[in-house]
Amino acid sequence: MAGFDKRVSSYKEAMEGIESGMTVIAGGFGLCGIPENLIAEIKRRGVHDLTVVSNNCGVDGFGLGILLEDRQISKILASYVGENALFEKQMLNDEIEVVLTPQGTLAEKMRAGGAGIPAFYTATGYGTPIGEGKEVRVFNDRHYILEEAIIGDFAIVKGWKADRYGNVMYRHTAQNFNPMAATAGKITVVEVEEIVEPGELEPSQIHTPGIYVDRIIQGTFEKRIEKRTVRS
Amino acid sequence: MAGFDKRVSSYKEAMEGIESGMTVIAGGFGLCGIPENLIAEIKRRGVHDLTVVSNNCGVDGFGLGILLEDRQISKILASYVGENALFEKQMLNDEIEVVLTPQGTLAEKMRAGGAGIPAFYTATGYGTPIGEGKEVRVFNDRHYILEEAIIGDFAIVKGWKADRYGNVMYRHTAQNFNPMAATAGKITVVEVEEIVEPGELEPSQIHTPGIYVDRIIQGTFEKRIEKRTVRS
Amino acid sequence: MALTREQMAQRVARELQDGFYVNLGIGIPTLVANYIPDGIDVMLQSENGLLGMGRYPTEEELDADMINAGKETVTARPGAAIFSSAESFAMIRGGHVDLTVLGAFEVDQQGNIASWMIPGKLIKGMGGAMDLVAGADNIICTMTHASKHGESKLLEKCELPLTGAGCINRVLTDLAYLEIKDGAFILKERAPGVSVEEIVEKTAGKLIVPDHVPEMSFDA
Amino acid sequence: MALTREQMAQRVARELQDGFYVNLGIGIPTLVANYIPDGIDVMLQSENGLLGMGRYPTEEELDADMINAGKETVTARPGAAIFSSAESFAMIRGGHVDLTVLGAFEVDQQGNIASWMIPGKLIKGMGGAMDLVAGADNIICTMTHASKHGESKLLEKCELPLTGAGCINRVLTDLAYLEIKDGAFILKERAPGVSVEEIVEKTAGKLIVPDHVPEMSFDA
Repeated sequence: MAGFDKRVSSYKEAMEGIESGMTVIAGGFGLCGIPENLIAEIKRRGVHDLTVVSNNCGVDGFGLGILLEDRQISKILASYVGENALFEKQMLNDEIEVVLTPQGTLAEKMRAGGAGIPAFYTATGYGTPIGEGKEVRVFNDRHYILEEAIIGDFAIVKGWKADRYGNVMYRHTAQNFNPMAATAGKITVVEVEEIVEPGELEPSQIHTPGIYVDRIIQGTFEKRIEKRTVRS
Repeated sequence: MAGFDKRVSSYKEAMEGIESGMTVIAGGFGLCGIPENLIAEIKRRGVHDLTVVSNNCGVDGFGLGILLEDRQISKILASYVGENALFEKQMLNDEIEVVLTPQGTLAEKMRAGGAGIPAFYTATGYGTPIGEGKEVRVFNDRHYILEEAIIGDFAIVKGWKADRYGNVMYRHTAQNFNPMAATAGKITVVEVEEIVEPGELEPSQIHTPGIYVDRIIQGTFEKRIEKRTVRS
Repeated sequence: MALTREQMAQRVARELQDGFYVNLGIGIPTLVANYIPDGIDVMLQSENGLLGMGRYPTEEELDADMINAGKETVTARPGAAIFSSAESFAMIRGGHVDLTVLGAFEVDQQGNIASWMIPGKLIKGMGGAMDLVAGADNIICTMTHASKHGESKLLEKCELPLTGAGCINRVLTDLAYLEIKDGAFILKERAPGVSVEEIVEKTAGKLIVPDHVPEMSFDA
Repeated sequence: MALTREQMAQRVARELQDGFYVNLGIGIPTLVANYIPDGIDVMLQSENGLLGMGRYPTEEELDADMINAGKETVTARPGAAIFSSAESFAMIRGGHVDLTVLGAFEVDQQGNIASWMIPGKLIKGMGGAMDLVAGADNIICTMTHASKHGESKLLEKCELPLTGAGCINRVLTDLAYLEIKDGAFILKERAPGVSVEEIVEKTAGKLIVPDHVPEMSFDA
């Protein structure tokens, strides 16, 4: 039935509705498991003043890095922003606001956003600059800080296989932040390598149930490797 | 190597160290996916004054219900305690303390316990008796209450397949509370239907990574059905 | 004539929309699945960890490891997903379920609902009901309009311990379909042959009666 | 002689125990994997979502979808598990990792660590380091004892922005192995040929020197 067929046939359609000023949550770790083509579509559209939530910001010329070229990102929440000279330049020139966020806290903020948990306590960052200005509370003689959930106007996700209902499986460590990102978008768009028939994915092995997903598109991927290490 | 071989050869060994007064977190929903034999071993040992954390308390004569017969449970956190006459009698006679906990809050308390999140906010229970005495806080114009994590001295879990490293997969809806319970025990014991060789379980399809698991035992299960409904 | 349980389920089913993810509580809500209109596909979420609940199993399909939140043996439809209780309530708490249908003992004009406890009488627990009413924007409550003794269950203020505060916006009783808005029940439809007067009489809370209150109709 | 990077990794590896789940940070900690003692099996956790990290791949095994937290292509050993970042940090934050080894710019006698930021110079971010130091009970910090200019990195109080407060209990430098306890560094071992005097001189924080400080020994 039409109601659960979430396939779209073009990347233009996949990112329909994205506007300047919006918050976009992106899956991926480094260049692994990143929604390459959805990012490219955001670049094509030229929307700007975006707040991006992602563990990293790609590299010069690939991944989220390409959104820096035309200064489409005004603010980013990330845990690690090395490997990107243009980024560093924009940051030092105050052209981009960077909210450095511990990696586990970032993952948990996305999960909380999707799960209707507005805030949670964590020991991560207590006593550091990350904890400054945040509520501190003691549970069982340990100090914790309060961290709030994140929700995005859009979440962009890279999956491996999906069915048209939006059930998604991820491949190897390309899973990373993608499942949490998928839950935390008001509109969640997933691009995958293969769309299969409903019933082909074993129900207990689906990583992202379709209820979180609004649009699915099948694409082709460069899958650039950041640090190619092989055994001699 | 010995270090990651978590198999034990008897149920006696599986529950070694359990003592009166301890907190036990149990997986299962109704009679589905319950650690039948680990519960039976707790009964055999006769430990008492247990605090049990579980969505339900079994039925008369099966599941956690058998621990009521010799009054081994002094306190229980559960979301639903119907289907059990002996339980109701002990509750009405104040022989057992019952902390009724919303099902989603119970699941999240276990997850939080395992994940090092000491407390989280939820809208569930706000304005009801469950919220009484708990901190209320407003985020984005909505009221939430503060709920704290749960950790057990033991967690008892029912899986389907596991390897000796303690990686576990669950079958169908017998998954339910088991993955969260597995993370929240100081000692986590998992009984399964089959132990396979390391490498036989696809890494991305493991529901409970072995790092959470201390002991694994293979057993046989009655799998009693609570409400047998068939299509005519 | 007051609606039968089947008619109540049938009326609720008209609120379903194509593509809805729906959680149906125990009792009358469960029956709604039998009346899904033609051309409409809904995906049933069962809070024990199943999205895409299918029909009851045949004898051959019967599996102790495949149950719904009512602990009945069920099947999964093609394209179903199965997950943990934490994931299931992440969906519910996070507002991803489009419609929740559940029963109640009482509802009041502020949208409060009491459904889980009658002090001194019944203390079985709330199960997932508190999470469901706190997580959903779109809830239909099904119940009889009054008790067997004729006491209204649509109150100014709930007397029993609450399941959720200010969360119910629609009620279907055996006598009427009502919305709750700005501190009042609004009478939208009445059961066939049931007079507005009877509904007024059996509604203890503030009731707004529009000029015209259409009668529900059911196929034979 | 100060320890080489390889010797530092070798010394840290002696702290491994059979059955340990271990997270190794980038740099020297990564090298520890090359010196796991015979008869000891450890499982490496990589915070991007891999438990049971294996060797680097052959050309044939190379897979862009299989990397570690340092973004290097790796393999998974038999019995590995792969999961989301939220699950990975649930493990870390929940204290399930037995040992964490990571580098630092500075450590102080209160167990504070600074490793992620040099104001005005380096702002790459903390990655998973803040979660790792907050989540683990058992952390070994590896670093050179002093900067190239001879300034001590074992301080009374860290000067750089902290990664974590009061969380480090062991430090291995190129000169010494030390414990941190009750507001002081305790000198446990010295590098071969390095005098206690040199260590004292290069330690700015409070240092407790026992009567006997054994010298580390390394196989050729």
